[in-house]
Amino acid sequence: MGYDVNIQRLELNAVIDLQGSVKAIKNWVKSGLPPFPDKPNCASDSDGLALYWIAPERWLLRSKIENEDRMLEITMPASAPVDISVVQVSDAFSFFRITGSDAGEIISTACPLDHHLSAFPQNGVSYTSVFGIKCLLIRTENGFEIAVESSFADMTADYLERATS
Amino acid sequence: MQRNSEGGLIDRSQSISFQFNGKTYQGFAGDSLASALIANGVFLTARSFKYHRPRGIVGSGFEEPSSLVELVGDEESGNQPITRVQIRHGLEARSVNCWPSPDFDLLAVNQFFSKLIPAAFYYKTFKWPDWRLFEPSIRRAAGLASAPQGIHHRGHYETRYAYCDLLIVGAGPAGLMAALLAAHSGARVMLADDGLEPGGSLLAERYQMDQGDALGWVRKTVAELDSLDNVTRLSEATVWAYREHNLLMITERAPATENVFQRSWRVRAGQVLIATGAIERNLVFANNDRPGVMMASAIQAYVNRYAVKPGKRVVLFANNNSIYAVARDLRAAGIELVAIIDSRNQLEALPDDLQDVRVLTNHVIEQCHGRKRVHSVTIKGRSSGAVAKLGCDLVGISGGWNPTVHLYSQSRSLLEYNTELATFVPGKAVQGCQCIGSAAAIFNLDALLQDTARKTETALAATGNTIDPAVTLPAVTAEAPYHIEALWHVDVDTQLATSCFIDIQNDVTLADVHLAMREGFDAVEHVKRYTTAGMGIDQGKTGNLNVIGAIALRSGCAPDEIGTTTFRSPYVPIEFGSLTGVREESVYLPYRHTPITQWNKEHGAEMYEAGARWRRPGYYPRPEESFQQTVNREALAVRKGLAVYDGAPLGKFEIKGPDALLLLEMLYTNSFANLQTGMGRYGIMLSEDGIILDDGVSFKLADNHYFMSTSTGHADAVNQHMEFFLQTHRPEWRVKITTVTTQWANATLCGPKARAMMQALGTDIDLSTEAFPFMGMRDGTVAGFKARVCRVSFTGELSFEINVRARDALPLWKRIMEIGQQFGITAVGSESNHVLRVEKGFLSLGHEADGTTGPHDLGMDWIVAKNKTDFIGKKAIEIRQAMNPSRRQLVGLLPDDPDHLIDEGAPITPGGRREASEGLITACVWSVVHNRVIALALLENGRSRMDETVYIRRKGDIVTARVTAPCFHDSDGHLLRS
Amino acid sequence: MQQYSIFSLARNALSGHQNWSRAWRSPPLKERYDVIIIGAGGHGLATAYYLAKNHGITNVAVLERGWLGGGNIARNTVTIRSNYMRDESIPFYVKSVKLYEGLTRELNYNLMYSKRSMIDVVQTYPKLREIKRRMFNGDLHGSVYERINVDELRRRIPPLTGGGPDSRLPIIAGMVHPSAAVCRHDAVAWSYARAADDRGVEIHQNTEVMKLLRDANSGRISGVETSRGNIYADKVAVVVSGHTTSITDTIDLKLPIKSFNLTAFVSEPVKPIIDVVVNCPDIGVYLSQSDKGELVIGGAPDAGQSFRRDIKQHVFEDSVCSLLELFPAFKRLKLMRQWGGTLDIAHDATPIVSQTDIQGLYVSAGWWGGFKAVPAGGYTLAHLIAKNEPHQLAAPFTLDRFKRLDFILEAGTTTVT
Amino acid sequence: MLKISCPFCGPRNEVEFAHGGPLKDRRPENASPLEDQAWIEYLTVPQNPLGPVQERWWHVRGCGSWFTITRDTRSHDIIDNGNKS
Repeated sequence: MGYDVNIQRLELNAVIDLQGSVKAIKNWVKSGLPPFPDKPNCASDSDGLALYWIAPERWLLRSKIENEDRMLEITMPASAPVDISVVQVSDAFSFFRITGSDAGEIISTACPLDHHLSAFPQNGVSYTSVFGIKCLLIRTENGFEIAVESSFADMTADYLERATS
Repeated sequence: MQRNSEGGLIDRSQSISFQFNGKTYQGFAGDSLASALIANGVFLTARSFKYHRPRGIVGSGFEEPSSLVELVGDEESGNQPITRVQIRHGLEARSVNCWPSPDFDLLAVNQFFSKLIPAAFYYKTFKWPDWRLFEPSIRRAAGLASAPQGIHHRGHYETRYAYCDLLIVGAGPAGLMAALLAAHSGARVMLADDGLEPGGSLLAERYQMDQGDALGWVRKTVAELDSLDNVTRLSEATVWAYREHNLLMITERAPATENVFQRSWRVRAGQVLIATGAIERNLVFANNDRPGVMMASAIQAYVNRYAVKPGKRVVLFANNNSIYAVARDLRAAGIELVAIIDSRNQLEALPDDLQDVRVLTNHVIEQCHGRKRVHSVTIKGRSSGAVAKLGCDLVGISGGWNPTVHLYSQSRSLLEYNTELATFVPGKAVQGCQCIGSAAAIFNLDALLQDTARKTETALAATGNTIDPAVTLPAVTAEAPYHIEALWHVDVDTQLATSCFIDIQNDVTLADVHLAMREGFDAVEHVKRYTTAGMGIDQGKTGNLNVIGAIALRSGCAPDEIGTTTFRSPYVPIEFGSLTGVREESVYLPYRHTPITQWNKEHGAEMYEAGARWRRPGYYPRPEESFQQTVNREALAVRKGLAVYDGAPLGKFEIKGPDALLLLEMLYTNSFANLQTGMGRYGIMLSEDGIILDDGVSFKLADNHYFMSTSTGHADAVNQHMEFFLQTHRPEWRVKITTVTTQWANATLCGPKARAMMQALGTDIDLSTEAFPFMGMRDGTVAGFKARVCRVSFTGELSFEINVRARDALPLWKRIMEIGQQFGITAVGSESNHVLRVEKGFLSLGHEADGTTGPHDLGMDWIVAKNKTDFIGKKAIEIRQAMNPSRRQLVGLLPDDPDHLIDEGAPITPGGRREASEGLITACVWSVVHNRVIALALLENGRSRMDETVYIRRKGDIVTARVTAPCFHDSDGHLLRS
Repeated sequence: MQQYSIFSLARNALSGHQNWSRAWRSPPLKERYDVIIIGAGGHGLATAYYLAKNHGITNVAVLERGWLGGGNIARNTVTIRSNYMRDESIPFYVKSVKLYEGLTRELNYNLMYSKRSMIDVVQTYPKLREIKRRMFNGDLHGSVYERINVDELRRRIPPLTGGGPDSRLPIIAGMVHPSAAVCRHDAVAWSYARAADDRGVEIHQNTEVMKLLRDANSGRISGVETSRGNIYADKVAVVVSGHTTSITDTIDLKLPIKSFNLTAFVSEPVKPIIDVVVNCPDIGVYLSQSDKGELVIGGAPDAGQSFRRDIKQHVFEDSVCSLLELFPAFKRLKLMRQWGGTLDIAHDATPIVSQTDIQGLYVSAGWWGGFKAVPAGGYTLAHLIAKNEPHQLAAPFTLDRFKRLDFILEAGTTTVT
Repeated sequence: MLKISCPFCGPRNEVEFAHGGPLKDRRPENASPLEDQAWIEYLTVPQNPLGPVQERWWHVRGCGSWFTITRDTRSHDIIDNGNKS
């Protein structure tokens, strides 16, 4: 039999790129942020917003597009002080959701990293590559999400189609 | 009838018909093509590579050196060992390398020339008049199977990554035992086996395990393994490469997943246990390649596993005692044992049930008789020298056992020669791997299981797991310890030596090896390359050690002094397709789209590869238009009216931090210190070698906060350049870089009517030259969209680059095309852009900046700040300037023939003579402002040669041109500032 | 030297080939020679041969760590061509091809030199522009290149069925380099060895050079320390392909080179299907079919320095993907063997044939695709050693260019914007 | 395909990384005063040992970190992933 998997190309998500020390960011964003994850490549969330720790001194704040204005209000990119960087990057990402009992099989064909629970925990989120291009891999309750630079979205969809045909 | 009425692992209820060399035969489910043919009494199955001698089936597995077939029809695939092909309904196979058939093969005449064509004969002849005269016929004769012609497979190939604590290679007794022990430790275990069904040697030999048939234990164990989540078991899966850092490659030939034709696994293993068994060696005597001469273990496999009899009367010939178990099974199957020829002096007591067999110790077979099928052998006493002839239709040979250490050796672990076992055995391991079972040269089942348990425990410990004491080892029947006395080849005269085959597949004889050594090719690699021994499809699995032995005997040293040849991947041939998975056709390379891509396609744009995997419009042809007409139309629209292009792919970065300006000053050759907020500046970046890396514009958003745009193709390179410098050379600098290339899309309006168009679109930005000067940047709204508008110009005309969030790009674009109609707006592509850049003398990466030029070469001294203490590449260009007085410099050219384009890349030579060039055409276009051809060129000391005539040489044809300044339009730049 | 011909074959057949003589002697090692050449690979052996033939210098020892012809000459993809880009390079390779063409006769050894031409499969316009530049520049120095259209390209390479108009990278043109050839690589080493030996040169296998020796006073080179003791000479040439710095490091001579692992692989042998060398510069793969029927396929070097001789899986997969994109029918063709070799690449990726700062010490290095350069490399190095001045064909390849930062960049010009 | 340990992400496959060449000294704050030949050597002469080499890698398809490891050029064995930048 073929793969039991369901692939969904998501609508635009709201994403903000945060860089700087935790201290400096907390100084600027007084409230509304989910707690900072305690481990690298892990996610935390609260109140519909997710915070991904994806690099040293670097986080992605993500939510549904409806929350974009709220995210901009609490992070205030335009006026952020010089020691932190706050950049709206919603349009730079395209998200795919991969669910079903064989979701892991598809990730194995696409991504070079070890996505076994012992290596990539339940709240795991990490940059890796999908079919050779940089992508963000996120574990969800019943599968995974991958996010690629939006210019690669058509190509990624094309690839996923072939991998699961 | 060769098939026994009972026994074996075949399913007699499922009869299968297949074709071999045009004839139809019947076999049973579970048969290999080899066993099915034997059952049908077909023994002449091949012709040899060089001499086209008749050949039969020699082995029973992937090591088969003799019979290769090609499959035709929808499973088209060549050079398959006949022993490795499973029969199925409609299978069509034919022997390779013989025509019309193995029985009557025209090239068999080669046998009569054999004296003329010893090893490497071709180096000595075919020289006159020219090799090309002989080559075609030689090539036709070589090459075995024909190449696949079409793409014949169902579904698609797949590749994947996998991880495990313990990878076990081979599901024979050792592999299964190890898997069972490891499985209950909770470790992530992978077990890969090459065979159709697990069991390995237990499928062919007869053992008792746990007071029952060994196969019972196999079934029980496999069932248990399959019930556990932490175990992945693959069958018909070859582990064919062992790479660095414990990465192993596995290819599954028949995955369970529908539509997946073959699947390759890249497995990163914590520890590896290699349980690949052992391969029986050939014995080297005259005519040892005749049909009917088979590996003893192969005959045993056919008898036990397939219940077929390869012959009626067998002579067994061995230098070791593994032959006696074979003898027992053959007799049990009803094959007459004519005699056992045992070359050893020392002989252990014969088992009781073989007391009545005629055993000749210290004897050898000197040669076989019979051409298309052996009918007798000449045996010889090694000390007595007495000869006798024995009639038989089958000869079973065993030259001893080689542990299958290919993967172990690929891991770079060491092999050492063991004199007692007369073979190379695993030595020191250099990666996390161990050999177990007969791969570790442990040939005794009981000892093998004990050893496996120990090694599995250490492997698990290394991955932080512990063995489950509950799992116990099965009790097995005792057997005599393995014993061998090396026999690399039978002593024969030089005449017989020419038919003693040491590499059956490549037709390499003992005489060939001796000839090579006689000529000074005495290193094992020399012998191998000179004679081609071991370079066939089987890569010498049955013969290589005999080659080494033969060299050792001749040069009077021990085999370990000769050393072994390198074991290279793949262990067995692997289909190329299985390595690429779904990476093919449209996704063979990544591709990138802008929000406008779909619109561009719908509007007939010719899409070009634009670098960094972007596809971008080259031009928008209209019906009845020539290429040049299209480009002219687009270029004119920019110069005289209004045009728009999709500038989304340009690289974009936000650079922010207290040290952001420091970074820019280091990256660019010119200074950004005095740049005002809301203004941008053009700059070029150099590599530290002083070569132009990229050009682009950076805008100041606020103090120490910049918006950088780069060329499309070099965006990634610039990103790497910046991050590298920051993180490795200036980690203390506080700068954060965010890539926003695809956050922003842009539509760039250019042409005299651009400002009017902006007004028409509606914007809250004051567009007056005073309020919004050239190189200015303003945030605001355009046509209702939040926008960041930049007044840069890649065309030399008034331009507004409207950057919007990617989500707004298409609506904005459509609005522009709609409103723009009143101005006759034209969408333009990269071709016309190129024309406009050349008219302006703007440098183009890949043309003027071709990876070899610095700023001075392009007459861009003006952009190299004199007052900056340092920037990346500064010292390099200073040194180059000082030490190489005559460099090529950018100039413009006006060809004397104004109507014909000159090829870009064409050289300029002194006086047009056929000698080293003094420059080249970097770009040549039809100028729409001058209605003539213009060109840019790099010319030696060009700037001092204005108005000179230069000669461009395109092979025979020479054209002349006049040197001018490298700018043909609006040289004072008031248009783009307007 | 024992003559090789169909007649000598026939004659020897009668005596069961018992009377063939050794291709080279193994003489005792002397303590002093006029010239020591480190490395019995293609370049080293060719240098020894031309020293003897062109300059009458025969008191020469070629020292080889392992077996002669065991370096990159034993593990390359046998392509011979002269279609380079720069005026500095083309004449050198034109000469090399010319020497190759006469070698089978000159050395009385069938190199199976097969002048079958090379065809570039061009898939992008920047690449086309680059190759046209090669074409025009090559013509200035006698290296021929011709453009053909896609139909003609497919006619000449029947299995080339990929790269169609709708493919990811459509083929836009072909470029033919008629003088390109392949030949039996091992035979090149063996024939040079045999001919050099015949002229009195000594080849010493299993003789590893541990370090270079300098005269304490003058500082000039004085010889080498080997696994078989010290050997002295006033002139020493380092000709060891990938391992140059391992030798020169022993006297702290700094060279602008890095060592990389370049790999290749062959398919199972099949009946003839491709009779030209096919080069796909846009996607980085090239192939030809050997006389045994194997497809010989090469790709790109690993990232990062390496002296290993095995292939990196992902580098290998890239080559295979490229191959199958243009030759989809080869999906079911099988990989039979893969291997690698160590090459050193100079800072500007152009070879080095040069004297060094140490008097009497010469290096021949930076050969990337050095097989095609074997005859001219040996020819010009021999000249340099004998005359202490560079042969004009190799004059651009001296180390001086780095002291002026005046690189010879063959690469580049592929930039897409 | 090496297994490279990124200081932030831990062990990953080589395909996620870009090679950044052998380690060089920190670039001087101002190169101009240096001897020309010294600078040329800095630019063109890399460490090229038959054995351990210190080299830089960029986790470009990962967290973006640049770091330094020590890899044996004979075996690919990674002796030290000290993760200095």
